[in-house]
Amino acid sequence: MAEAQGGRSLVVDAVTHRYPSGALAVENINLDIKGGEIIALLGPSGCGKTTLLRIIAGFIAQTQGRIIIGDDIVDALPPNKRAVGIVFQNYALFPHLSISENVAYGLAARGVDKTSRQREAQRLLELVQLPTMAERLPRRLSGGQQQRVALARALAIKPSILLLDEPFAALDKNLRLDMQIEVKRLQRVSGITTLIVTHDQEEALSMADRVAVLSHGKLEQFGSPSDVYDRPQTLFVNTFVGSTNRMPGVVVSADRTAAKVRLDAGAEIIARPAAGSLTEGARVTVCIRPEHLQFVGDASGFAGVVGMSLPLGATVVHEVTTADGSGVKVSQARIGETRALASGAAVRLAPLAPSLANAFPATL
Amino acid sequence: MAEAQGGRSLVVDAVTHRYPSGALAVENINLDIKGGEIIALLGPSGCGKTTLLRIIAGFIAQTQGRIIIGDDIVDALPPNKRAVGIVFQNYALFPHLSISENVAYGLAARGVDKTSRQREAQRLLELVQLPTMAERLPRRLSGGQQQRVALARALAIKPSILLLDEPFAALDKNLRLDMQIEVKRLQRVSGITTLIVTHDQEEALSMADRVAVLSHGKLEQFGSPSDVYDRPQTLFVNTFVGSTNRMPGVVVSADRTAAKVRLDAGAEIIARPAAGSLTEGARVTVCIRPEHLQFVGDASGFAGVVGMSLPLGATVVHEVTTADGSGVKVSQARIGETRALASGAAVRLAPLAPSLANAFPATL
Amino acid sequence: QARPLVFATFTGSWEEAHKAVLVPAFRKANADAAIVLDPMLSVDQIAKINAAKANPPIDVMLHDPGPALVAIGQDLAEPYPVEKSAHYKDLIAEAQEPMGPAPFFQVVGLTYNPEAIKTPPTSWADLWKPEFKGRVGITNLNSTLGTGWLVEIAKMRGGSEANVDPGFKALEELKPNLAAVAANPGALATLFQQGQIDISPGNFNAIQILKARGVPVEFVAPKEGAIAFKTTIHIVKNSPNRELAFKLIEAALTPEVQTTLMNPPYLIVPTNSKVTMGGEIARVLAKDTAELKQKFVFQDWKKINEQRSAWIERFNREIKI
Amino acid sequence: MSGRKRTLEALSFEFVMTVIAVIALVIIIAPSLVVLIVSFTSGFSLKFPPPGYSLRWYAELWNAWQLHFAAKNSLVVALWATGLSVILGVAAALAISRSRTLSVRLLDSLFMSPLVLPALAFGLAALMLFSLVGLPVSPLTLVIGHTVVCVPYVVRNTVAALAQLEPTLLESSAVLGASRLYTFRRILLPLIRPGIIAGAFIAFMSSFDNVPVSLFLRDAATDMLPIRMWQDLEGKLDVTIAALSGVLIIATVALVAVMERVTGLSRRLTN
Amino acid sequence: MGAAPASRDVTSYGMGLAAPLALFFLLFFVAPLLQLLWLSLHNDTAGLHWGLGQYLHFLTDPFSLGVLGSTLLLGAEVTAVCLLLGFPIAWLYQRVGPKLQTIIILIVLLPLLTSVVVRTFAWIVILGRQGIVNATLQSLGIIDTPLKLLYTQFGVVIALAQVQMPLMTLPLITALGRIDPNLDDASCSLGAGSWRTFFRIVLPLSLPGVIAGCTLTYAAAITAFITQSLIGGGQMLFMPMYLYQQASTLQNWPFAAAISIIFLLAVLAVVSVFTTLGRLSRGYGGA
Ligand SMILES: Nc1ncnc2c1ncn2[C@@H]1O[C@H](COP(=O)(O)OP(=O)(O)OP(=O)(O)O)[C@@H](O)[C@H]1O
Ligand SMILES: Nc1ncnc2c1ncn2[C@@H]1O[C@H](COP(=O)(O)OP(=O)(O)OP(=O)(O)O)[C@@H](O)[C@H]1O
Ligand SMILES: [Mg+2]
Ligand SMILES: [Mg+2]
Repeated sequence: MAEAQGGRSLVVDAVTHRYPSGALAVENINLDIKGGEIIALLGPSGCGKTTLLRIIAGFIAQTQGRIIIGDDIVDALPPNKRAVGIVFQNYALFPHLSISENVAYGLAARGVDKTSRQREAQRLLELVQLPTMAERLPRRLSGGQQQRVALARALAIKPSILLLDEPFAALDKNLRLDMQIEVKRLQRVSGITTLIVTHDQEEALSMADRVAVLSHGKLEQFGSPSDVYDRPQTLFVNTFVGSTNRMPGVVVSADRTAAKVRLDAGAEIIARPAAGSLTEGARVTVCIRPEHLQFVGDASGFAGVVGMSLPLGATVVHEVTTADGSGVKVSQARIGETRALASGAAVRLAPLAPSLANAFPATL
Repeated sequence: MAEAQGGRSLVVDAVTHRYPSGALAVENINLDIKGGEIIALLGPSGCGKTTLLRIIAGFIAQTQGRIIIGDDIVDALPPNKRAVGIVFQNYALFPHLSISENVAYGLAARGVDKTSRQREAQRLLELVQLPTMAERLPRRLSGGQQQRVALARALAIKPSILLLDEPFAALDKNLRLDMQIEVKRLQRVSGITTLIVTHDQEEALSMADRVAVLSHGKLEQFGSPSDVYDRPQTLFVNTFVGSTNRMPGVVVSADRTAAKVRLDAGAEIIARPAAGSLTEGARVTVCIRPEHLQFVGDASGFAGVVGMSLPLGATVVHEVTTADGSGVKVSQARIGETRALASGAAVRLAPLAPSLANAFPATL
Repeated sequence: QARPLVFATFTGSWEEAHKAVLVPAFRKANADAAIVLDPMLSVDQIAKINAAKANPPIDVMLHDPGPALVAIGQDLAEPYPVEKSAHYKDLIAEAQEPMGPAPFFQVVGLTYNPEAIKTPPTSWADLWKPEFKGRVGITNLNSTLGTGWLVEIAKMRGGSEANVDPGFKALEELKPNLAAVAANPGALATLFQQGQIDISPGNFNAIQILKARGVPVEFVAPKEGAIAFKTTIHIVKNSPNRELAFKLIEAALTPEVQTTLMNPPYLIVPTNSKVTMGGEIARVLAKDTAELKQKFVFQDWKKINEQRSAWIERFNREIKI
Repeated sequence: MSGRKRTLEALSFEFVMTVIAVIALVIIIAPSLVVLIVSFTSGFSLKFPPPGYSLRWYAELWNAWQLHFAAKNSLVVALWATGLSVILGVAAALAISRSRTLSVRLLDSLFMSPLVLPALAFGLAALMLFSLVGLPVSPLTLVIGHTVVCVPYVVRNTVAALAQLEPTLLESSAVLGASRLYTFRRILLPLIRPGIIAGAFIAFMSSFDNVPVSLFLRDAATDMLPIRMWQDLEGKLDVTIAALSGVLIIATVALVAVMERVTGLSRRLTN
Repeated sequence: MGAAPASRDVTSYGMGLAAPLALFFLLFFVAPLLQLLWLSLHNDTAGLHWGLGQYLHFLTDPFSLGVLGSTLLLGAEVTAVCLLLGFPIAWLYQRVGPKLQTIIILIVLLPLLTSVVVRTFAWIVILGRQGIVNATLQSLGIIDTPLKLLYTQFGVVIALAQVQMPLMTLPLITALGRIDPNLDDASCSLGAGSWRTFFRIVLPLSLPGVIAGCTLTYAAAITAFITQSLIGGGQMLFMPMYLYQQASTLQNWPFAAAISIIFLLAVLAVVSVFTTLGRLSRGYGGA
């Protein structure tokens, strides 16, 4: 199994897992991942991301379903036979072994002789740009360096799949960005199929070829970052990824690709029916992102009164109270001090474009 | 001291603190805070924010300098005589006391009789919108609810100053926003002078009337959010608050308000001399924020080659490599899928406006 | 009264006998006076009293002849107020010791388990028989039993009270047979009870309670002659409970107590001349004091004491099994 | 373990470890059970299995006035030693818990040293000192000696409880206007109470069970139960001691159950 | 508590609170030990003549050295048995659910809190000629005459191991609990089997606990007077009994004091060796 090479496909086939305690952690998950892809598993805390990852790695035997790597069903294989590399959130470096011993550990376990595994460890440390740290103990490395060692260690066994569980959660913002780029670079070099677990949507959107959004153990959407951001299939995806305004309304007319909705806030707008067609007269929730709303001079949009305006660095967020009393956020790029809206000013708002509003059937 | 009322001023007068271990945690900090202001203490981990807060609260006796609340120098007062309210990051609710006992604790310590303090506790719980939780124990409340109880408890003693140490760090993104708004609302209602410690720049910029940026125990800048974001006085402030591109260059000509700089990347641009005037021929670092760069069609800016383009939800970040080999980030609002830049495309970049670039004397 | 009367008795059957007979008799006669038994070897009693001569932790001590000499020699015993005593004059002559009368006699012979050993042993030498491999018990030299027995062994092999080397040699040869070295004679009884040993030198009276309980154990006097010695009881010098101590000793000397102790299950040889020996004692040991003196071996404890601590030391070093 | 895949190699490892662990647990628990069973024997010896069952030895226990006397003494001494240990130990724990200076570390190791040093040597030393200063062996000397060896348990458990206590709770109390005493009474003490109780419990048990110190500092008039039992065992292996052991085992089980409820004893001792 | 900077820290209490206990220890712990030392430096029983005679006597006497040696050996044997048996318990503890965990802890704890005399007594019952072991073996026909188990080194080691096992197991449980479970998984995902993971990862990382447990077990085993004397019987002599005999039976206080000091030093030496190892292993184990 040590011969397994990067780039094998991974299929998660109708996997369900219930913990002995009775908690249904993941439910009927299907993912079809091509060799060499980077996939992000995105979802709020407790949605089952780690569970799914541990099933793929073999630490947990799923209750139902199959895991297929390349052409092999691996369900019967224990973790040490699956040729899956894993990087844990806290890195899980062996604290009593030197960096090079850590990296060479998997090779030692496979009985590779000392000189070859040292050579290989050195090669990997060069790959992650830490060639001079080989003899140090892990605790003498910074968080980012430890992260890279963990990566090198996972790559040393030439896994066919690389799993990363919240790999950057413990890093500070700047280091995090560096590491994201680093991982992406290594992944491109090795071509290895990679699964990244994260609850950080920016991370998911920026790193992954495709994003799988989970909620309460169920797969909500599996698609490209722009699919997920722009064409969310569920209300959950729309609110969890990016921020959004939820505006209630009633369908005036609808076909497969567009619906005219009368908002309770007062205007009629065109929205994209997110999940199939909508029936006329049905109540819907329309989601419009703050950056997709604009102030309009004419009477086209709906009316509102400006509350607080919060400058948030690159953007200004205005809180606007609409006619039906609900609050709407509008975000605008903040270029210098060009914009200044008085609190209490009456304004009108409209979406930037019709395709930017999504309509979902109202749930209670 | 229980009579102290909201809205008293707070002066931090040349405060320096050195821990017994020898670490110089804060150095000659001066802050002059008006009654009723919200101030954010912003800075990276270890810059001395907590230390300064603890000095104001009276937990630490500063090595030098004075703390003045209203008209009183309070240096000689122990924490329990300062009439300062504190909310800790972990809330520090008394786990063995019920919610109402927690809120009433400060009153009980002052010997207020049982019925009046229960009445007051109930009033405060209503203020923080938790009137029905009075009899619960803290561990049966969610994080956000605990946070509000901690606030109510701090307010119960009618402090003249409210101190919040990273109050929202433990909350998740959505709850965090709610709590920020809640705190701002309560602060407006009570008019109490408030000091919020945070390392989150968005939090500081959105909540505070004025922001004090600290680095290595020193005060880098103390001004309004837009001062800090748009007119950073130091390179540190410019890079720590928001993200920025640092581009080296040479001063071609300069006066008090504007400097013409030739960038190593190839263009001449106008930048604001951040700290006083610059001498001709001096090397400088010019900071331009990613959202302040634009792609230009003509030959006005500097040239570069597009690398990766990362869609980050509301924005797209393009990585551009300039002529001198350094990388520059350009961020653009991402409206639907309108923008698509091929990797490897040759582009030209220029600042949106002259006042948006800041020039700092180059430090090695 | 600061503390209860402390009576240092011996462990095992002695303690049981005193607990069951002497102490109740004493308490009955003295309005339920508080008393505790502190069972320990004579050597330990002497050590404890020596450690706090001015305020001794023991009020009444019980000694075999060797330690009695030591205790008196170290000025630990109060002279017995003979003139006040009602029973002292009734004691046989040998028991009338002015430094502390002897209420009882002890007899040491061979004890064995008749279920395991069908033919009763007849001589000390039987202990060395190969068939008893791993079944013999002895006690260490801290006890009178152990020391007295060693002297007899030495004599058997040509030594004497002054020369126990042959005894030690014999001990060396006994090693394969040894199952246990008990810390005190009381423990020997326990070892029988638990089936740890089947044969040992032992006190006649020590096994009687066991026997009464149905534990198979028998006493036999070896043909070399059983060892006999008297046990004396003393008021400790500087005792804060002198009066009660006297009363306790008086109780021990009464014919009633001595008679009860002579009868089953205790079978302790009496010294009050008003008590006539009878029953088992008369059958197995002697009909009266005269026969006792003539039948049994009395050892020279003055001589023994001269070297005893050296022997103890030597024993502790050499007998490790 | 939710069904991790197992290979033969993994199974062999788990089998070996589990088997040894179970054997070890049996070895730990079996003796007490055996004593308990033997204590109900109808016979005179500690034969296992007993020839028949009866409560006679427990009845015998009823009349064992020497054991009663020793038990009462042990109880009194243990209560005093525990009380003294709690007062001295909790105060000391408060002083040393938040500081890591050299002097505090030295104090700490001083307070802990009775745990590792041979108590027998200390017992002898204490006896020598007391006899030097003319203090006769008495309940007082026992209480003093026991306190020395019991204090570490109180200190250790209290320090552990204090270490788990959020310091910000005390700071919160202070800024809310509470004085030190008020904070101590309303916040600190209630929060570390389980730790103190656990420490006191262990201190009590170890005093009640102490042999090496009592050996030198007791005498017949202040007889202590474990010594009495030891001497009885050495002198005459009678079954009354088994009955007494039965009583002690059951009492301990009951006490431990109560303590587990009150203080979460088992978690305290593994952290 | 005025404005003095020192009293500002409301989370710590003054060192003064440690004074009563410190004084108590000085009077009743340090002073006795010093007195012990003082007495041991005298050549005569009365304590009048200074000298190293007692120590010379001990250190030149093969018998005394033998007692010391066999005591130290006994400690080593007991510690080894405890480690061998205790580690799997701690391992099992980490693998089972919370209910079983509590049961395991209570099983481990109970003997610790049961009187040591009772525990030792139990072994007399078990190891005796009519005890459970012999009875079982005899009824199975494996032996026909009872084995001698009591009053043997084997008996002492087994009984002591049981009596002291909690002291080993508790620190081990703590130490194993501190090991990041991800390390186990990491090792496994890197291809290592269970045995390899155990010896290469779990065991080295639990060294601090192993050492803490060994220290406690060792110190307790060699000073366990009761068990040594009851199971060992009269003929096996270890330091505590030797000390007791010299002090109590022979009233040779200076020599007993010297034995105590030598015993103390031996324990201290062993403890500090362990502590040093512990410090090294902690450096080794991270954290
Ligand atoms: N060992 C376990 N036994 C029982 N339930 C568990 C176990 N581990 C996790 N769960 C439950 O399964 C669900 C999914 O947990 P999981 O750890 O996979 O979530 P996650 O998405 O990784 O969350 P996070 O972002 O917090 O790490 C949760 O409800 C959790 O409580
Ligand atoms: N008790 C202390 N003794 C010695 N040095 C300390 C102590 N507390 C803090 N320091 C040092 O003082 C400096 C400032 O610490 P402080 O806790 O005030 O930082 P901070 O800005 O609150 O950081 P963070 O965001 O991590 O909470 C740091 O370098 C820290 O190491
Ligand atoms: Mg997770
Ligand atoms: Mg801080």
